[in-house]
This record gives sequence, C-alpha cells and structure tokens, in this order.
Amino acid sequence: MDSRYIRQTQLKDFGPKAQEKLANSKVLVVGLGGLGIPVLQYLNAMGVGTIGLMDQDAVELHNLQRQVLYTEKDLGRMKLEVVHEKLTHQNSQTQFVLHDSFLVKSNALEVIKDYDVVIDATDNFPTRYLINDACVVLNKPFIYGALHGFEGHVSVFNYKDGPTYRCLYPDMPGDEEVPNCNENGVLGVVPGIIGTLQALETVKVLAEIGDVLSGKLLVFDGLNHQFAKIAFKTKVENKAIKELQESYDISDCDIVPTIDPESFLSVRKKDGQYLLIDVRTTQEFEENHLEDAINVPLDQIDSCASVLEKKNTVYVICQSGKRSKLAVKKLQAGFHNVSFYHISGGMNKMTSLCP
Amino acid sequence: MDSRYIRQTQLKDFGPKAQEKLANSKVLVVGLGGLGIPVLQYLNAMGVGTIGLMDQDAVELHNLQRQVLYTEKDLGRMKLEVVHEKLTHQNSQTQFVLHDSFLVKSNALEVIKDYDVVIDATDNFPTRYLINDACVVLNKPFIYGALHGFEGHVSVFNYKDGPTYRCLYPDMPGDEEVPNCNENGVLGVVPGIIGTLQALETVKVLAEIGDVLSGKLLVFDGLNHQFAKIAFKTKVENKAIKELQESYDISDCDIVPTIDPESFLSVRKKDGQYLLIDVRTTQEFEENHLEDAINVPLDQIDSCASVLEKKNTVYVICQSGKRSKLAVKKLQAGFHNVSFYHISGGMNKMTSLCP
Amino acid sequence: MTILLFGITKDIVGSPTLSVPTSNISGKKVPNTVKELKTYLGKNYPELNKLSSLAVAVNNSYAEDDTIINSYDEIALIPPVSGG
Amino acid sequence: MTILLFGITKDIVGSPTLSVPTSNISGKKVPNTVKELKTYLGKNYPELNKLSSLAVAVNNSYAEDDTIINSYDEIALIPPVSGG
Repeated sequence: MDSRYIRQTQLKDFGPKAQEKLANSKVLVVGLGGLGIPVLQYLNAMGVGTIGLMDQDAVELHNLQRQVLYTEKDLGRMKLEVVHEKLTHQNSQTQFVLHDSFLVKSNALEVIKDYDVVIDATDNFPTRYLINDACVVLNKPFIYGALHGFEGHVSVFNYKDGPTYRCLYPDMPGDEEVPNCNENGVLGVVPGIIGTLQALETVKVLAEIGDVLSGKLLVFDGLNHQFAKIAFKTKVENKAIKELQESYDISDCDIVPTIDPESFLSVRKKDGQYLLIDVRTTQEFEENHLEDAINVPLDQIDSCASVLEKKNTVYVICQSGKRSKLAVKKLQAGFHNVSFYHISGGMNKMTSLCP
Repeated sequence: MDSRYIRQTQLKDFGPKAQEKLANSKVLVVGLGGLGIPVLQYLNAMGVGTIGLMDQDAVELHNLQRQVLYTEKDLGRMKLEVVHEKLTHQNSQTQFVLHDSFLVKSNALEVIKDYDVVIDATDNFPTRYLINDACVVLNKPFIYGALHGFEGHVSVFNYKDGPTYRCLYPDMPGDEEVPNCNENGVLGVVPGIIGTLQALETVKVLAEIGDVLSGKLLVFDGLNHQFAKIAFKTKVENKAIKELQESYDISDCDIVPTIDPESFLSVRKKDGQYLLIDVRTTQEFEENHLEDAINVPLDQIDSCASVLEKKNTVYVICQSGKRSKLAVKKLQAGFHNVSFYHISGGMNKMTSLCP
Repeated sequence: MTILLFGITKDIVGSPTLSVPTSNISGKKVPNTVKELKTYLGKNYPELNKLSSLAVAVNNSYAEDDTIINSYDEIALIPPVSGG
Repeated sequence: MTILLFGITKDIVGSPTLSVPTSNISGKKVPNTVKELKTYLGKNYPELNKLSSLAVAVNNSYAEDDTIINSYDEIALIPPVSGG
C-alpha cells in the first residue's frame, strides 16, 4: 500500500483493506459548486480510484465566497475544466471521467449506471429528484447534501434497504414554495461543513466502515451549532420505482414561450421595440445585468402594468431561467395583448456568451 | 459592498454589516496542516481582511491525504510559501502576514497581540497550552480544534467571560499519555469537518452573529456521526493567568543531550563508529528513513540491549524529536557507558535538509 | 409546546422557535395531531400552507399526519432545502 | 451503567462503550462518584491511570471528582486529543 495514505491506513478501523476498497471505487459527483468542491477535495486526497465530474457552469465572481477550489484567475472558465486540472495536480493517481453536461432525464441512467455511489451536490429540486429516482431504478446509494442560509442537510439515501429522498419528501416542491440557493443565499463556510460530512459518509459507504447515516437526516444549524438527527423509515412504494418520471421540471407541462440567449441577442440587435424585464432581486440586479434591462423583482411582477404600456414584445430574464418562466406565466394571465418570452438559461447562460 | 460576497450579504442574519466586520478583522492561524488548510480556504473565501499564517514545516507526501491545498508539485516546498501563494490567487483582497517560525514561548505574546482571534490548528499539546496561556494573558478568544483518528473536538475558548482550555484540561498530558496525530493517524476528511466548524465559529466571533460555541466542547465521532456537546464552566484561576509558564515542553527540565540535524549530518560523514536508532513505528520507518538507521520502535526500546553492544555513541531519531527525546531518557537510565543524543526536529527537519 | 423551525419555515415565521398553546382555556381548539398542528400553524402563518412537502419531526422521528402530539414532545418543522 | 469512550480511552478499552455494573450483588463496591468510577476503571484498565487530564461528562456536563453518579446517567470519558 502506498505510504501516501499511511495516516489513515494505520488506523485500526480503516487499514490497508479500506484503502484498497477506496482505490477500487467509482464515485460520481453531480455539481461542482459549494458542496461538490469540498466533497471532491477530500475524496481525491483520500484516494478514491475513479471520480466522475458533472457540471456545465462557468466560474462566476459570487461563487468564490464558498467554492474554494476556484481562484480569481478561473473566472469565466468552465468549472469542469478547472476542477479536472486542479484535482489532477492534487492526486495524479485518480482516474477522472468528465461529463460535460447537466444531469437530465435523457442521460441520468446511462451516466449513473457505471458508478458505485452518487454524490448529490446539486442546487435544485428537479435534479435532486432525478438523482433519487435514477439511483432507485439502478439500485445505487446516493449521498445527499443541501443548504439553506446557515443550515444544511446530510443523509445517505437508498443505501441497501434504507429509505430514499422521497420517503422524507414524497413530492417535488412547487417553483414558488422553497427558494433556491441563489435566491436565498448561503454563508460561505456552511457548504464546507456539509460537503465534508458528505465526503465522510461516502468513504464509509465505499470502505464499509462505521455506521452509515442511512434512515437518518442530519439537520445542521450553524447559527447555534445544533445537530439534529431525525429518524425516518423506508416506504416500500418509494423503493419500487422502476423507471424515471415523464418530466422533472414542474413547469414543463405549461406552455411558456421560450427564447434562447443566442437568439435573443440577435433579435435585440435588429429590433429596438422590445422590453426586457429582469425579475431577479434588486441585489442580484445590481451585481450584473444587461444594459437594456429594467428590474422588476418576481414578487412585484403583478404591479408592473405601467412599464408594459404600448409594448408588443416583452422578454423576461432571471439568473437561471426558473423565475423568468414563472414570471411569464403570471404576465400572460394578466396581459393578453402582449407577447411574452422567457430567456432560457438566464444570466448564467448570457454571461458565458458575453463574459 | 463587493458583489463578490452577495450570497452571504443577502442573508438577513449576516448582511453587509457582518461582511464589513470580517473585512476589518485580523485572524492568526497557527499551523498549516490538516486543520489550518480548511480554516484558511473558507476564511479567505469569505472575506476576512487580514490573515496571519504561521508554520515552519515542508509539504510531505503523507500530508496530501488530508491537507487538500497541497498538490504533488508542492512536495518539499515550505507550507508557508505554498499557502501564501494559493490563498493570494484565491482572494487578492486579503492582507497576509507571514510568520516563518513555530509558535514558541519567546514569540507567542509578540505575535498574537496584533490579532483579534487565534485559530489553534496545531498538532501538539505544548503549542495548544501555549496558545491558551498567551490568549488568556492578552485577553483574546481562540478557536480550538483537535483530532484523534475518526474523532475531533471544537470549542471557542477564552471568549469574553467564557472558560479556557485549562478549564477542561487543567494540565498538559505527559509525553507518554496521549499519542499525537502522527503516531495515531487520522482519517483524511475528519480535519476537513473539524476545520470548517472552526472557521464557522471564527466567523461568528468576528461578525458577532449567532451563538458562539463557548462553554461547550463539541465532540465529534465520525464513525457513527455522533455530535456530543459537553457543557463546562469557567474556573477563575484559569482566567487569572498573567504571564506564560517557564516552559511548555514537558521534557525541558530533563537534561537530554541533543544534536541538531545539520551537525549530525556532518558528524556522520566523518565518523563511522556510531549507531543510529529510529524509534518511529515500523510503518513510519518503511515510509522513509535514513539509510544507516535501524528501527527500534519506542515501545520496544527497553529490549534493544543487543544492538547497543560495543557502541560508544548512539544517535536517536523520530519524526519530530519528541519520541527520540523520550527514548534517550530511557536509554540513559539503562546504559551508563554509552553516549546518547537525540536529533532535534527529527525526520521532519532532516527531510527538509535533504529532500 | 415549543416548535423548532428550520429552513423556509424559520424565514416565514421570522424566528427559530414558535410557541403553541397546549391548554384550551381560551376555548380554542388545541392541536392533538401533526395534521391539526399544521392546520393551526397554517392559520397563523398562511405562507406555511404553500409547502406541499414538509417533514415534521416528533422527538427526533419523522411523524405522519395522524401522529399524536403532547405538550412535552420535541417538535421540529423541517422543510426541504435545495441549495448546493 | 454504559460509558461512552472517546479518544485514547476508546483505544485502551478497545470498544466505543463500556458497561459498569450498578448493583452490588457480587459484593464488590459499586462506583457512586466520578472519582470512584475512575478508580474502578483504572483497576480494570491500568493504562487509564496514566491519563493525568481526563474530562468526565455526566449528562453532557463536565463533572468534578465528587460528582455523584447514578445508573441512569449518561457518562462519557473525554481525554484530551492533540492531532491537527
């Protein structure tokens, strides 16, 4: 055994056997953000043999406050490329598999089937439910972590006969129920705590040591250093999933006229008669926005009649494309003479086109 | 306020005010190892204005399993230099102060007095007790973290009227009571968990948010995801410390003949009539050793009469110089006709001289 | 009865804990099950009604709607969180 | 009485918990204080006697040598740890 890992192989409850199990393991990390970074830094350091990386975002300035692998020089670069480069320098013995896409219904089963364990390091409900269902279909455990402000969740789902994410939260919350991380914010170090706890559970699952956090949800509140552990049971119906759902996007069934950022940019050049509404919060808007955009935060969209006067075409943008879709649905209901389009991918996509 | 920190400034319980407090804060991190690295990655990411770095070790191969900032290219380089370089890339707005030394009695008060908070990220009892006493003398809070295998401790000591490290453990354990991290081993990700929890408490102290972990010791056991919180009280006598102790090295009062690595190397060239005993464990010895060393682990030192035959001079080495000193004390008691020397700084120092 | 609030429920109520009366001197109905508690809370904080998925823990165990609650139970509202 | 063991005490005993008899049917003295518990444990595991600094927690609070212990108390041995 490599002397590189001596500090853990000398542990009686770990030893060279557990190290070898790590070396022979294949782990997929979905999401290279706040949770994915600490998970990867430690799994790679500890000697997990094969690591799959999956993300399609670029590094942005406001990522640096919590995504500690990225430096200022990396701004604008694809996360996948940066992470691959740095982790290779950290441990040249690791095999990396790069998945240059987001996890979606059409690729989930194909991608996940090759791995022993999946790490849920995503930042949205549709992907979490997709990971859950794909892992149940394929009979793989997955290590869940999620954040909200000063708080975080950790659990190991679908581990042997143990419960799944749907045993805790049966149905995906609607778009307006629970804010996502971008809207809500997160204290920089909290993903570090939750991500390292995810990495620990991953190692325990792979190396078959200790008690795995299965059937228990760890709820951490950083403001008062509280760790609650909630026991919950397997519901058989959730273990019986045999195929993925039709759709993992709550809004997919609604018809929302959509324009992609490239098309919007070319339309914008030709036609000055449109209105562009940015429905993000004032703070987000101040951070960056397109110069012709006016800011009407989503929660004030009902009161924007005045700006719509005499406009035939209105484009709506937000950070990721989620809130703009919601806004268009609301606007359509109120203003029947105007054509509304939501810009898919939002500012995330837009800034990668024109950084 | 910089949009870089928007994800935390948008939090109601943090906001631009807390961010500004971080920016105006000065933090000293003592030790750039398993705990220091995650502490630094997150404090630097989150925008702490001034960070002091203190360490005098070089990067070694067996560090990489848990000290995730270091890459294979950094092997043999001084940690202080590597950390400074990488953290500057991560956040060019941070002011770094470099302390190219270990924390010792003669520099502790002078160094610590300029900081608001000290992070104890060391790996030995003498430095922990020194940090405690210096912080009590100077009235500074310090953020304690420590490791043992799969376990870790976190607490904030000397915070306002709160208790100190000595209120929990009044006296420094003897050399033989409790093994240090090098001897005992640590699972790679555990310092990540404990270090990020230290970083969180640091932020809470600096930004004056939430409940600080003062008067409570958090004891984490990674094998069974157990978080015990033990309440303990301030003992007035421990808050009354007005000066440092005579010595923070348990063995300082004993006369142990010492040779520094440079001198040993030159003696070794001239004289072939010596014996060199390496008292580390067999595993450590296999990892690396001087070619003329024979391995007699410390716990078997009593039974090494045979190898001492007809030797006049015996040099003893270990990893850091702690066990070799102990071994010399024991050997002196048993073999009065032999001159024993312990090699100060041990293999740590030796490998930095001839990497 | 003191209820611990996490995630969005803490933001909606604006506090990490919430007191619920356990005696009915006032003549009002006191919640005896998880379902009744949810209804009670929804009346006072209508935004809580929006949450289609909300885990309720009674004494650190996941509770179903028909779980009986008593004044000495430790109750926590744990909505799903999505950040990463 | 079950005692949780941390750090080097877990390594010495070779297990994360340790059972201590709480009735004296055997005629042996049963530990009633933290000090007596330490003495009892030291007899069975002499290496524990080496530990000059050892925090004992009773019901999640730091206990002094004269703290009374009962069979239903939660007791933990928490020695100092030095790694970093």
